[in-house]
Amino acid sequence: MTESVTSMWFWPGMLLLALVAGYSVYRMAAVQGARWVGMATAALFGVWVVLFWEILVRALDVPRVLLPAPSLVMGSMVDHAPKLWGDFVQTVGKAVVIGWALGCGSGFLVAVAIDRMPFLQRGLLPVASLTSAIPLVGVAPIAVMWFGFEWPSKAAVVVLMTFFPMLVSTLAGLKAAGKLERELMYSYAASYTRTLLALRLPAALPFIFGALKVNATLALIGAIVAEFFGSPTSGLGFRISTEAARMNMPLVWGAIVVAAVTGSLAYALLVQLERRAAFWHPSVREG
Amino acid sequence: MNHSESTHLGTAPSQTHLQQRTAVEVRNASVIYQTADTPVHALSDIDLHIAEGEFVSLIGPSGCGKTTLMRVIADLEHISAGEVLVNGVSPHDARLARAYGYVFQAPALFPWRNVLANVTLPLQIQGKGKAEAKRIAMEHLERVGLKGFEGKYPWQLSGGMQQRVSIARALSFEPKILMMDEPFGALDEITRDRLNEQLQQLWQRERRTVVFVTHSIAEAVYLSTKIVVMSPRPGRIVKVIDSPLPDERHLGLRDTPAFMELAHEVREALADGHH
Amino acid sequence: MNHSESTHLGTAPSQTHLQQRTAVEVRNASVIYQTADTPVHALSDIDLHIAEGEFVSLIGPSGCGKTTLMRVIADLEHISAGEVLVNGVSPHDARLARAYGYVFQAPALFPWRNVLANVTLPLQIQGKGKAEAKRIAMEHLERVGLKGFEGKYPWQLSGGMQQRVSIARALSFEPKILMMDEPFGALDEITRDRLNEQLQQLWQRERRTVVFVTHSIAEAVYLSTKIVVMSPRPGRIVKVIDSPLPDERHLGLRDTPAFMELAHEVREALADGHH
Amino acid sequence: MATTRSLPQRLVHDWLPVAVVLLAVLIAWYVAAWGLNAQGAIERVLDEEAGYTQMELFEATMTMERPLMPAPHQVAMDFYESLTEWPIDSPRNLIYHVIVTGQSTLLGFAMGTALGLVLSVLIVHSRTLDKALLPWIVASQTVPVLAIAPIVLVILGSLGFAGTAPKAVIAMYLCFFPVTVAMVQGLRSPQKIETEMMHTYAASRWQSLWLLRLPAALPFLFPALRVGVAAGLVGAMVAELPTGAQAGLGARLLTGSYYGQTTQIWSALVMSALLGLALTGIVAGVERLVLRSRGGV
Amino acid sequence: ADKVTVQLKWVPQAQFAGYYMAAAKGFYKDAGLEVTIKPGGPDIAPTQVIAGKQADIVVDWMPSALAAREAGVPLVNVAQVFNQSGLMLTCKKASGVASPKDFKGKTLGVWYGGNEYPFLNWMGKLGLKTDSDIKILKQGFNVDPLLQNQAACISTMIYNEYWQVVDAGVKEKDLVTFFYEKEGVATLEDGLYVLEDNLKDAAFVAKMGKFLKATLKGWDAAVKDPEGAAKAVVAADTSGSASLKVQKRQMENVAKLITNAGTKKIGYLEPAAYERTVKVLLAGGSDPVIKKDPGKAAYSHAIYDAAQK
Ligand SMILES: Nc1ncnc2c1ncn2[C@@H]1O[C@H](COP(=O)(O)OP(=O)(O)OP(=O)(O)O)[C@@H](O)[C@H]1O
Ligand SMILES: Nc1ncnc2c1ncn2[C@@H]1O[C@H](COP(=O)(O)OP(=O)(O)OP(=O)(O)O)[C@@H](O)[C@H]1O
Ligand SMILES: Cc1ncc(C[n+]2csc(CCO)c2C)c(N)n1
Ligand SMILES: [Mg+2]
Ligand SMILES: [Mg+2]
Repeated sequence: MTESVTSMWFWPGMLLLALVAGYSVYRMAAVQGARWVGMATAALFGVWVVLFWEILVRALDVPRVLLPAPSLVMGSMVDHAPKLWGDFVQTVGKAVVIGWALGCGSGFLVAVAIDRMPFLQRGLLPVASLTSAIPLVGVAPIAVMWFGFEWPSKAAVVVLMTFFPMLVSTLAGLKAAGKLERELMYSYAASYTRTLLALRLPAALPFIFGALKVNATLALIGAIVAEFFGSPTSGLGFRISTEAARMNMPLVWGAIVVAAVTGSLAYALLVQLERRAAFWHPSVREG
Repeated sequence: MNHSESTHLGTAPSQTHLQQRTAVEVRNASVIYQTADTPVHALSDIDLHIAEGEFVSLIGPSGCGKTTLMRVIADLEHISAGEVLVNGVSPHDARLARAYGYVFQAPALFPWRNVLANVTLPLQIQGKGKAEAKRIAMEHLERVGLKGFEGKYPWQLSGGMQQRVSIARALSFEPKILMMDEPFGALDEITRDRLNEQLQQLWQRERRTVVFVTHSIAEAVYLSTKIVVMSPRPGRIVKVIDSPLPDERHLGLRDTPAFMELAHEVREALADGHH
Repeated sequence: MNHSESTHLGTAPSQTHLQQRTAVEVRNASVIYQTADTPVHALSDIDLHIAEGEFVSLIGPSGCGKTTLMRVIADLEHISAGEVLVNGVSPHDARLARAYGYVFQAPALFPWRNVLANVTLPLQIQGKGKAEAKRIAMEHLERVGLKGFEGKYPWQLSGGMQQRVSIARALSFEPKILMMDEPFGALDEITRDRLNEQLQQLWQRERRTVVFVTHSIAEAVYLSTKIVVMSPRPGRIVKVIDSPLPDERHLGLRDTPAFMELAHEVREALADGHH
Repeated sequence: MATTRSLPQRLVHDWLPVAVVLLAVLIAWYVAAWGLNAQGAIERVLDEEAGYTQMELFEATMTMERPLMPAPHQVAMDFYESLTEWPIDSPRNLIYHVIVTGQSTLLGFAMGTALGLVLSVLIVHSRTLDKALLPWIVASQTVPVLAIAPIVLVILGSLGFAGTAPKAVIAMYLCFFPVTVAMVQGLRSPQKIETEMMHTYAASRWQSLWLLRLPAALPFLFPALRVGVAAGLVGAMVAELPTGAQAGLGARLLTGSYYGQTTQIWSALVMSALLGLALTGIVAGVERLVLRSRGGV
Repeated sequence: ADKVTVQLKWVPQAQFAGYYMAAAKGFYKDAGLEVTIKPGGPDIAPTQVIAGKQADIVVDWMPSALAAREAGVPLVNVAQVFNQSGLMLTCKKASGVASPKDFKGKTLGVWYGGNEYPFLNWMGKLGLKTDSDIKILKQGFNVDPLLQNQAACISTMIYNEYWQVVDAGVKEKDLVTFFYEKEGVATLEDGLYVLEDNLKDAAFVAKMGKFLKATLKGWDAAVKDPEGAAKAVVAADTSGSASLKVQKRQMENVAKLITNAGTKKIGYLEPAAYERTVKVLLAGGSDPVIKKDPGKAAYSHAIYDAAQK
């Protein structure tokens, strides 16, 4: 392959291909209308990136242990599909989903609970920002120490990571209802609960979804990293760390792809849910 | 502070449309906002008497305290001094007794509720049953000319339609006192005329107490039984004018000399207060 | 489509205030908005001629296309059919030649700029020097009665003051054509009267071409040399009325029979179009 | 309203709640230390055959060499000794590690902010990039950093980057995301009426960006910068692991965990939280200065 | 001076005392070399570093080195410093483990990344199925699972983790240990590896010969003077976590794994030991680290020979 690089036509050829790629994405993006255009453009862009990755890795003879070609990654994913599925179930099915639900749920409930206590809020929020600066690499070993090497310790890390973003967002969201709207409810002599349900929670929805989305990616990363510090013999983090240590980089990237696809899908799913739930919000309405 | 005319308010005028029961009684009320530099006297020494069934318009230049006075009556703002009674009790108690229907200057509709659900909201809070709430709401939507739009969401309506929804919402509540803060500010003249007419008829029919803020002299004169002219810095009442016009009104009234004379009187009072 | 009166527009009326050079020429213009369900005919077959130095008011019910017509002239919207020429060139070229001063319905001031900096913004974009921009801006601020407020930020001003800043901003640009979309909608009647007077005097002095949208018949009659009455669904011109009033105007004019007659004519035309 | 509060009132209003919450945390911490350490203390510290009193057990849980959770005073002592008994350039002084981590955080933060700004400006101005890039930027954040950090470092190393730079790149990777997202939102925040006004002035794209979009985006930028600097700190610490855990708070965490020095882990954790607070505090300070210079908006 | 960069497998500790000693005592300088010692860590794969051309020579264990070789990084063993394995399984007596028979039903901590194959091989010999008879936990890099009773046994190195368990307060009499060496499943640990291509370069071989010679001298010194070795290591630890007492003890235990220290044989890779390691690795489970015997190409005595001059 190396001789192809030395060929004087290689780089001009790549440049030409890059232009073609850029133009095709540009044209795709310019298509008017339907919602799938956005997705298709992003997908086309992704396909080109993968293609360039493949060509460059091969042409430049990049060692497989540094950066495997996408074709190798795909092949490895197919070969080890059952293994990766097991890892997915272990990490996502248990730690991420449970941790995310618990973290977001408790963040939300605590926010609603302390909504009426400004004193606690003023005290908690600085402490929340203090904890948000604690990196999970420090928390993960402690979690494994406390909760064992099975999924509960990963879920605990995820809970810790997702709790405060949800708490902070929900509190901000509960304050988002307009003054006029609040005074309207007040003039109806509506009860606290009524105002919460009819006005403040709906108004907070965009904030809550914002936290749900951010937390989805945080939860995934948190669970995977926590597995680096002790785990059973399956899980995406386990796979990444052990296969990296034995130089099986295609499978490492395979696991990373599974993680990234899962994260992106979760994100996209939440975006769709948000479109349904907060259909009235200007950012959704405009399309 | 020349609100000399406001002193004979205690004795209600003898016009037939004024019942003797008191709806709102404001005595010597002041509101002072504390701001960074100097305190703002939003309302200073206000005396006002509103009998049940009156249609009272507040008019005056920007910043003269019209909104503040409305908010004081509706328990959205506390007075710094003086006394306010609504239906004989404090504004707070009156609010808990669900005495108010408040129409804000902006429609303040909930975007996640469609038109019908927005109108039924206060009924729901009142504890009305679903079917009944719907029936009442549909009735009032029809009254403001929005039949057929009950399934639409607020952002699918023009500004004027939104404002009409908010009026329907306040009316459906059947409040003792209807508070309207420049409800027609954003509408074109013709739509506005039409709504004025409807509001007049509504008041004719039901004789609710209405407190109404407007910038339009014609509107104030056309609608009110009593016009309160205010002036800013500090916010005070410069004149209270009881309308000599008959209760039955139609738009044609606006071209009569009596109407013009009253409008002139209001304009004079305004100009007096305007420095 | 009975805009019969708009046909004799090609030959300018003989009043002295109309110069013969053409400022805006709209021929057979239509604007259709594509929406989810059915296309909206915002403007249908519009013909309009505006000579240099004219003060033209657009009046009509909500949704009749006044704003759309303004936007078409100012190159903010494209026509679906027909032709528009501004100063003999396309709106696009006229815009690049900086022909327009546009006053939007809302003041649209930048909150991070103080009053002076807001007014100098278009001058800065034009590439004027700092000192000169400041001089011009101060001059126009004084003209709208805001001398001494140049260091304040928008939120420290009342709504009326903000709107005056936005007018000063449009004027300081010295545009050939001043476009004003309901500039006084949010003001109280007295402030509005005062600004009307000032605008009238300004136009007297400088004789810029002005295209003005309003909902107020009185305002349109008081200010304009030509009143364009529009009607909705589809948006079209129902009548073009050339004002017989003299160029020199003062507020007292509003009580004269000539004024009332013209107002009546406009109201009639509006009522005609309103269904 | 807040401006009229006197200093002592402000102290009570702003700091009393924080103090109360911190006190509650401290108490909970002691209780947790006692509960968590008890079993280990019984097994490894106390002599089971000889028997022990509850007081001895409590004491043992507060003074263990290798506790499951060190008591606050143990962490405080470790902190204090580290700061006072060693010169500032000694690897046993936490300040030394703060400086190491702080450097790569700040460098990464600067690069991440720059990248985020550039990306957001490009995305806002190009429909193509908006459609093609934004989903991948989201996807990039679902890749576990710790997994790719070693590879990134080796690749960067072979490109000739060594020392602080590669760590800063990892920090940048976490930083640029919040900045990009917020700035895309912020640059799009001007209302239609405002952009149309610039349009009628025939302002160039550049003028619109500079005079309208950027100033309008500032209120979006600063909260994102605060999030970004905290994320950058996490990135810098993560990046310290695959560079041989040589120095820095991340290295302290790792070696603390490796040598079983729980107290060291906790003091590094507390230190990193303080560093994060200081960094966000600096950003908040800059924010206040900038916003004041434009009249408080 | 010739520049040499060596990548270690783990954080600075007495496990690598020879390199630090050689640097501290100036052996490298005397040999006309400018040596950079890059510390490792749990997230550093020396093979990746050398493939990225960030090191000339790396310290690695043979399982991962041979795995890398199969994955396309042609590593060659050029010297074997540790001729004994220090890997063992350490169990708490209280968990009921007295002999390998008792593993059944227990949770065992195992280091992955290539080290699991000797373990799997061993379990295979014992007839224990790894998916049902025992529960395996992928052990992190500390001994918490044993202390917290999350596992009955964990992997430890005789020179390091074992003593961490003891330091944590577990008495030696409460522990049971099983050496891989004794169970016949040991693989070769710390050795030096270079890229195959470089061996064709005579200048490289000569340079590395000098490096190896100075390094082995450093090891001899370290074995003789554990106290001095510990000092050199602690001085090199920029994280400020290594302590003199611990490192000295570690050095004393490391010395037991370099039985050739002080002799000509130090650093020499016994072909028989190599064959034995390969056999252990090939025999592991269904998905072994290496699938085919790399043969004699995976080691070379060229540099060792150069170092003898
Ligand atoms: N929350 C507040 N804090 C400080 N000053 C206030 C506040 N609310 C109102 N004011 C001031 O009180 C005065 C009266 O305000 P108010 O809103 O009642 O006027 P208004 O008559 O309703 O004016 P407009 O016609 O513009 O609605 C004004 O000078 C205003 O600036
Ligand atoms: N972007 C758009 N998409 C679809 N329809 C539009 C759009 N803009 C305006 N319209 C429609 O075009 C018609 C004319 O609107 P336009 O804003 O010009 O009315 P207007 O006369 O200015 O009304 P108003 O007095 O309320 O400002 C209306 O029916 C409106 O609903
Ligand atoms: C991922 C991984 N974890 C642990 C080890 C085992 N190991 C090799 S050297 C060393 C330090 C000696 O105490 C240890 C623990 C490994 N090889 N790979
Ligand atoms: Mg008001
Ligand atoms: Mg309009």
